[in-house]
Amino acid sequence: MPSTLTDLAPMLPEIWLAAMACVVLVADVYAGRGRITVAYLLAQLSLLGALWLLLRDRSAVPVSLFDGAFLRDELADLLKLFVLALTAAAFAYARGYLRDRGLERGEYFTLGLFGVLGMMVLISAGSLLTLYLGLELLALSLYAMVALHRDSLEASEAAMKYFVLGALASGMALYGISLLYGVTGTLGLDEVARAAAADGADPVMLLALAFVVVGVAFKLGAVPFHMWIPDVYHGAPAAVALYVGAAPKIAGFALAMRLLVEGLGGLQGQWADMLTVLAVLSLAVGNVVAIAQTNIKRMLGYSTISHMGFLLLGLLAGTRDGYGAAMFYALTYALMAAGAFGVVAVMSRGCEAERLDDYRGLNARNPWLAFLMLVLMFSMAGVPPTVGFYAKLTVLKAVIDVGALWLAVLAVIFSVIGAFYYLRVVKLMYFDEPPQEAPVHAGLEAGTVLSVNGLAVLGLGILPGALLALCLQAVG
Amino acid sequence: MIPLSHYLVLGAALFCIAVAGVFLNRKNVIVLLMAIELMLLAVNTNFVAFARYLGDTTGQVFVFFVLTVAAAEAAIGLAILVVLFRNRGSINVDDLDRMKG
Amino acid sequence: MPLSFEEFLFYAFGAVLLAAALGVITARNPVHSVLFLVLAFFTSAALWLLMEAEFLALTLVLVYVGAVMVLFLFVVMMLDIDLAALRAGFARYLPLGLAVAAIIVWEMASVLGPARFGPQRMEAPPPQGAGYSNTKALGETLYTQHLYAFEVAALILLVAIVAAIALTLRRRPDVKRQEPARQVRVRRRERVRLVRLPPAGEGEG
Amino acid sequence: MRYVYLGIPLAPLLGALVAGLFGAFWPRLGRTACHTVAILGVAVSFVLSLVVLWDVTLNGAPPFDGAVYTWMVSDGIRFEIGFLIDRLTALMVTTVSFVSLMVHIYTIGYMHDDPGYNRFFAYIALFTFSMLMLVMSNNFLQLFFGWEAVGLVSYLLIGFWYTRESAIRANLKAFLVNRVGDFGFLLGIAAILAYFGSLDYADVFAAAPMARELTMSLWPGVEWPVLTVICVLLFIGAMGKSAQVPLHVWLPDSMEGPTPISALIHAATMVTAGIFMVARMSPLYELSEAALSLVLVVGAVTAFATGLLGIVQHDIKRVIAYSTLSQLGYMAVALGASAYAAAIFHLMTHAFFKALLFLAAGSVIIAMHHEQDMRKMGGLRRYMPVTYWTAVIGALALIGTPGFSGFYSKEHIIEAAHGAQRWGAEFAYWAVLAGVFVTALYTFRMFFLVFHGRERMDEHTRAHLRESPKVVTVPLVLLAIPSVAIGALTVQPLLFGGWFGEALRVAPEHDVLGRLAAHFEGALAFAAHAVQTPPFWLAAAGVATAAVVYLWRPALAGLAARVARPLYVALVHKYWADDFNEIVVAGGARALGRLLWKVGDVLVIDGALVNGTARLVGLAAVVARQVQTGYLYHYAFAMLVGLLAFVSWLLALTR
Amino acid sequence: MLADWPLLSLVVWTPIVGGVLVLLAGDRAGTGAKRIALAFALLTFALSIPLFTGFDRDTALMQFEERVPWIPAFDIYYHLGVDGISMPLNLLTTFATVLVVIAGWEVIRERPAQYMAAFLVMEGLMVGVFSALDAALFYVFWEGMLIPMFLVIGMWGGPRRVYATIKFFLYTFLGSVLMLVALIYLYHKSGSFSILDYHQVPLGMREQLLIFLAFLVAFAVKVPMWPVHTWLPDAHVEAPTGGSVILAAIMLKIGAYGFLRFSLPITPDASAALDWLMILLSLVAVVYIGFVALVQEDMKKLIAYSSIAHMGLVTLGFFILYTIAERGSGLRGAALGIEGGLVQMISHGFISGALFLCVGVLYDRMHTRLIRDYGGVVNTMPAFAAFAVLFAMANAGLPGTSGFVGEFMVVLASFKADPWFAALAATTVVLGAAYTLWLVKRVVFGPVANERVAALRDLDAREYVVLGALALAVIAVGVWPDPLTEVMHASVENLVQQATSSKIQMLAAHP
Repeated sequence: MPSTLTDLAPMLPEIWLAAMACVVLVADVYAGRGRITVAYLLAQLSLLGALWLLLRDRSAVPVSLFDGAFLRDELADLLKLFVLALTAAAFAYARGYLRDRGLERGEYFTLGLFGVLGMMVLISAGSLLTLYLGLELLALSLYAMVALHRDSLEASEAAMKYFVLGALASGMALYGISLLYGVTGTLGLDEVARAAAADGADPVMLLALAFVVVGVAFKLGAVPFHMWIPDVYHGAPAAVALYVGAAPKIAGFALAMRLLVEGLGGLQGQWADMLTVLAVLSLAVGNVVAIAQTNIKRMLGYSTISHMGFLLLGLLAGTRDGYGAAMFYALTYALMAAGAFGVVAVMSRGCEAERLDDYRGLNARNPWLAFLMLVLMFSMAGVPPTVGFYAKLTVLKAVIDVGALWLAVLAVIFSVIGAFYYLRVVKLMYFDEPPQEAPVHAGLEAGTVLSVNGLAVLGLGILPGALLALCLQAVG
Repeated sequence: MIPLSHYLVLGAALFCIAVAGVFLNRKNVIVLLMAIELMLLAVNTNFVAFARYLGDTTGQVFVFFVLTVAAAEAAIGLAILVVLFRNRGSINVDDLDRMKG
Repeated sequence: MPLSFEEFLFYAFGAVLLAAALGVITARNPVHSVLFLVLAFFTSAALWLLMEAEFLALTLVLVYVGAVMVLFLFVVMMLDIDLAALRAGFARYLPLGLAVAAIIVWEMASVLGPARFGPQRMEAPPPQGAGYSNTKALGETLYTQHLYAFEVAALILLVAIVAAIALTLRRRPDVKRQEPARQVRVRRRERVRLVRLPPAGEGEG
Repeated sequence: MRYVYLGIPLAPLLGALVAGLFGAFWPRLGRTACHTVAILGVAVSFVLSLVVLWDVTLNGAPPFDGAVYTWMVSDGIRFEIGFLIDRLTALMVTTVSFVSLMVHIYTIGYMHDDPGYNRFFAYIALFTFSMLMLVMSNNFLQLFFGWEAVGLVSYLLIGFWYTRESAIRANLKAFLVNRVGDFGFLLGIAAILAYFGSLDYADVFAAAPMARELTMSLWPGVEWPVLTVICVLLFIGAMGKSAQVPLHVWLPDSMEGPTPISALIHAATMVTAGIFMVARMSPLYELSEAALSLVLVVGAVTAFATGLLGIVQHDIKRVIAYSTLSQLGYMAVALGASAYAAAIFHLMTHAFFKALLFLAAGSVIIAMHHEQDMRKMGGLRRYMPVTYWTAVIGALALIGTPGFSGFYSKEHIIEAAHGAQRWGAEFAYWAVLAGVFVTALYTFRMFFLVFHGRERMDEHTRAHLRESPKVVTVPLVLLAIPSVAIGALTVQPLLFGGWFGEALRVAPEHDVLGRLAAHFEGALAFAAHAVQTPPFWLAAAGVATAAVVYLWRPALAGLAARVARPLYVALVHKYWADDFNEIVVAGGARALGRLLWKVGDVLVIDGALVNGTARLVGLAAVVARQVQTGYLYHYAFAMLVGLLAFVSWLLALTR
Repeated sequence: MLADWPLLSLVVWTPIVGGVLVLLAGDRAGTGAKRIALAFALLTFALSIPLFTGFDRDTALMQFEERVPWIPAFDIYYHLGVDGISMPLNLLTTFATVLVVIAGWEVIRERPAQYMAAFLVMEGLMVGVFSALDAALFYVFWEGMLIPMFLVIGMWGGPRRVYATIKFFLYTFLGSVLMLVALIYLYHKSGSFSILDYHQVPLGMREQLLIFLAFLVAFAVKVPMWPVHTWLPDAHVEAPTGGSVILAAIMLKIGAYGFLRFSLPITPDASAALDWLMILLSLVAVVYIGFVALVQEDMKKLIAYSSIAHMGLVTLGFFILYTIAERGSGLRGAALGIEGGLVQMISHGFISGALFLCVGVLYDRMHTRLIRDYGGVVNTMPAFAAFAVLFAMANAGLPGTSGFVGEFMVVLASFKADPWFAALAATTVVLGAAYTLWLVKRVVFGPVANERVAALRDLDAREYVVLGALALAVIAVGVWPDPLTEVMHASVENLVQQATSSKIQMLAAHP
């Protein structure tokens, strides 16, 4: 137990962020005109500050506080780094959208910051309790953000669905946690791990496992616990979909990592089978159904599902390489998703650009934006030299290393099917005539961030080695 | 002395009733929220029971937090419900079908 | 074997709890559902008392029944929900739904049943002594060991507040409100407009 | 000497390139410059070939066999471009370059008004080059090079007047039919490489006797001698190039080209390539009785059947073309009878008199303003004396009038066929014998129709009839000389003197010419003896028949046609060979192609498999998205089912 | 001095950098972008020439090697190098790109900068494919080049371009992902991504068969072999001229290259077991496609089909070695077949590229590719006609042109394997001539068909340069192929050695 404040130094980023979220909240109320700018700038400041605090002091890693309820290890740092950076990017994309849409509300940023905090708690969770609380903090922020556009029928419907299903899922997961607690008599993940390793075949443990896996699967959006994803992405305003679609996937990975790998590593044989089913179904449903979509946000939703299938493949391999691959996948996928939704948000200035047809002829209207989207789409399809390819490569490698060749083959075949709908976006942007000639302006800030984002996808595609090494190191 | 299994089975039954409430209800969203409250109640019952039989207060602490979260959830859920109702004038589950496919 | 008092309490409250829970999900009128839910909470609180979780039992009654359920009732009333419509479709899927639910209950019960958690396998520790304070015990760990979680929970509540306000607070444009800050900052030219009137006489015909 | 050898083919190539490139890029360079360059090239070639001939004949120089450069090395096999200069080569080179030179000179006059003048010179010079490369080759690769190159140039030349539909049909046909032959030829070469490991003549010929016993299994249970397979495959090539039945169909159509090129193709280049090749391969053929029989029979059929067709043609050039076919049949018969020397001898004499006939016909055509139908000619003797007399010489040589060059060569072929002792020789003998009559008939039919009888041309044409210019007549005269004399002068050494030496190899038991040599007592005696042989009388009968039917009693022709109606119809339709090719072969190929395309590619592969899969996935997408109903309870139910599945599964595992 | 330079890297990256610069210059720069493109294309070509001149012909080892760690976590190296098999293909690539840039100079009016950039980037990636010695790197290049090609067909293509380009992409993508699985599996077995290590890794028969089939799908689609060829006619018909040229001249070669670099040496036993399949498919391609080509009504489609048939000879040449070995008279002829296939690849690169350029020349003027819209082009475009006939003859395999060399070698070698292989392969002699020359007859020869043909103008200087360069190449290789085959010998001999040494026995020896 920390005795002095200095002992809390490892959690400074969280503390700073919590404090700043409150500052943003207050400042937003009193800012008056131009309040969104104030809230926005403060929010970015808090994210960058947290980032700085995170990077500033890495000497003490790994460290654990509050009897292991808070862990700071390499895994946590790397994941948090991406969460913070991607959220900052998401805020940058969202700002213009919110301003143009008359959603001049600082709550977006406040809730967003709380959501980040939730993710960080989750990522750093060393006990079932903090894991649960982080999950809920994140989830509640997200529910509220989805409904933030109060006049939108779709948004409120999406929020409702998200909320009910999310609560259902977290209830299930919680039930599993309660059983875990009952069997092991502890909430600490490390002790749970010991117990799980000791008596793995205990039916209660397995029952708990089933419930826990449901929670993880829901958070990731794996079939058949995926159904919220298309509707939420579709209904949420682009600015929110952008937030929901990117960083929380990293949190989802962290959840899986902490709960399944670190907590229930002893049951790897059992949950790997479940994840196999989830992965295969996700790959199939995500890739196939996305083809029939006409709404780009919805399409990206299904795309997420398919990507989560891939991520699960990495996890189920159950090796260090596999976890590293899954982590790499989560990080890069979040990066790609942030970029793709960023483009959607930028495009949705003025009027909603949700239909795929709105992207027709984008190359003529804004070649650079089209190029970035092209890179992102090919990356999602897994075509080198973009980072999406290495994500798939590492996962496939992990799967093949454990001898599950058929899974690899299945995965690549579905990714070919999936490539079709990414290609369709490229086709619309590049091969079709624009319905209107008016150029699209991304704006300096969003444009810059988007460029960095897109080029990161490309750059990591050319030199993926460092990040990959970090991921492997973090899980090992 | 009531065996632990009694409480657990009771919790399980409660849990399943709650879950059934979620997917059997086709009319009223607010009942869904209540079903979720029920579900958490079942979980809490589990925790309390385990805490009692393990002789460990941690379980009760957990319940404490679950109650907190449940309250927060209820607040947000109801808020969303209100927004939904304002937009649509109805909270029928069947009407929530603008987005599909 | 006759029931002990404890057992009697358990079965009684347990039965009521399940019945109330069923009532929640089957009642046609949402108000009834809420009331059933209140009943369920009360009975649960009683059961928790059986398990020596006094503080939590009280919290449940105070916080839940007192605050949350009232909120529910309030919303139900406020939203003026149409009660006339029947639950179409409910019956159609009922068998399937119940079947699935029943299977899962059966499965869970088979795992959690006496075989694993029966009296032989898991003996409850003796009841705490008279000097034991459940509240104190909770409080001690809550503010030390679980401080971090406690802070996070606080944030969760904050989020709930922010979210509830953000979602439901409406600044109606037609409602006139006083804004003292603007009143103080007001300038003369915002209030007084000099109008050059035409010389008298000319304008009158 | 190497430079001399090298100069022989390169001089015309240079001429062709200069004439072609400069003629194309700087048209103003002028016709004179173009034809000068081309003719100079061929002339140099001719002179050098005379030097070579001198060298090998009089100096008795040993055969030269050497490489020019290494074309390619692969898998340890050297593919080289190189020359084999022996007497056979020397003779061929001289003949080719001489005839070609004559044609070049003649062209100045014939093509005088053609806009493609420069191009034409480039082509024929290239043609000469190709043929020279072919005959000078010391290996199969280069042989094939020349083989195909003459095909290419003939393609270009037959289609020289590319705006004429008939011309471009004819050249396509010529090329494709030749390609059918090449198909066999290429396989033959492949077989040689496979079994001898080299493409050099010397290596192959040296190894051939050892390969006698080798067999290969073409299909299970059937073993064929390797050498027979090789020889048959090679002969398929020769059938294409030398227009043997049934690959003869391209040759008459090739008349669509300008007359000089007809002369060149028919007399000295291209068609003789097949004959030359078989003769060159005599060391191989001698080892395969079966292949020789095939050559013999095919040649005999060609000699007789195509000769008949000449009787019913009205186009002056086509008559000569069929005549060429028939004569090629004779040469093939000689080859089949192992009388290679006779074949080459006939090839040479034929080159002269056939070139002469073609050029004479061309001269007539010039005078007739490019009218080629003999029914519109007649009585030209009066207007064109030089042409007339040279044509007489050519015709007499062709029908084998004793003393003329054709007599010596053809007579010996008939004798050889008679004397050969192999399967089909009997048939061949009767066929070539009958061919003599036919040859005389169509030759003089043509001759009488053109030069004698009524003048059937219109007034305008008649008014402009005159003898052709010097550039035309001089080559005629120059060609007429060897047409008359070359046979008598060379028959002794070529056929019986063993002049060819090792170039042509004949197994002793096959040596019909050797047996004939016993009875040969000199050229003059042989000519005098001719009246006692059936060919002489047959030829005379042919001439007489022609005179009767076409000069004195024209009605008889119609009567004959009516009497032998089926034969006549068959002849007019050229035995329906063209129809068969057009409908069955070409049409069939197109129909098959369309079937494979429309059904195989479009319907099955693309339609069912590719697009079918795509449609299936699309359908799956449409169906699968129905699951996403939008209803919360369905979503929740799905989750519950998932949970149930997991729970059940895990519990099942523990039991 | 040159020897010390990272030549291969330069050849890979120069065009890519050039492409980026061209993109940055954009269309506003007018011809500036094109000039930059041409400069970089020429520079790349110039840089690639030392690969040929400085090539050591006596060794089968990789040359001009570069090896830098790239993704250390997986032992992936940035490892480049060429041998006698890949080096000529690199040259072909750099050569063809120069021509494509020149050919697109005035023809491409819509977004010329993006067009040029796409080709330059593609060039770099294709050179990368031929030079990569690391499987992961290979795959990156292999897939990466699909993107620019996808865009080229889709953006500058004909009316059905979208269908064609998506078909192209998905077809090839499907093939390559299975290959990816195989490559990873090999990594799993060998512990490195080095292709050269793959060559050494012992594999059991079942593994080999699966790997072979995975490779087969990838390479067969790319080649393309019957029956996975149907993307090609569509892609060709719809692609702009430059796209068709690169597609035919180089991309198809990549599949064939893959057979040599991967299938034969890595899975020798499976190759031996399934060679009948390869031979069968190759022969079907030659005959079946030959007939199909005969009845095409669209010039580009005809040439596309002709490409398939010609590539059939390539794969035939590669896979006859086992039949030759079975005959028991040594391996004589095996190298001939493989070298024949390689020569055929290079030659087909020239010829098909030239033919597509010829079609492009006509299309630019008449905006139709249908054969029936033409006729008598020679009357108005004599110089063009001369080139067209030359290339047509080369396509028909006329000796003296490059088209003959490979065909000849393959037929000769396949006779060694089985006379019937040779007989079926040799049908190309007839069929190839038939469809090509029939095309020439209908388009080039004959009287002027209509006013539009009458209004045609002959080649301009730009077209002269492009076609002239190809004509020279076609004739040079035809007349003297030795310099080309010379560089291959050592590598091909080595390959034959690898392809015929059983890995199963190796496995048995060192379990």
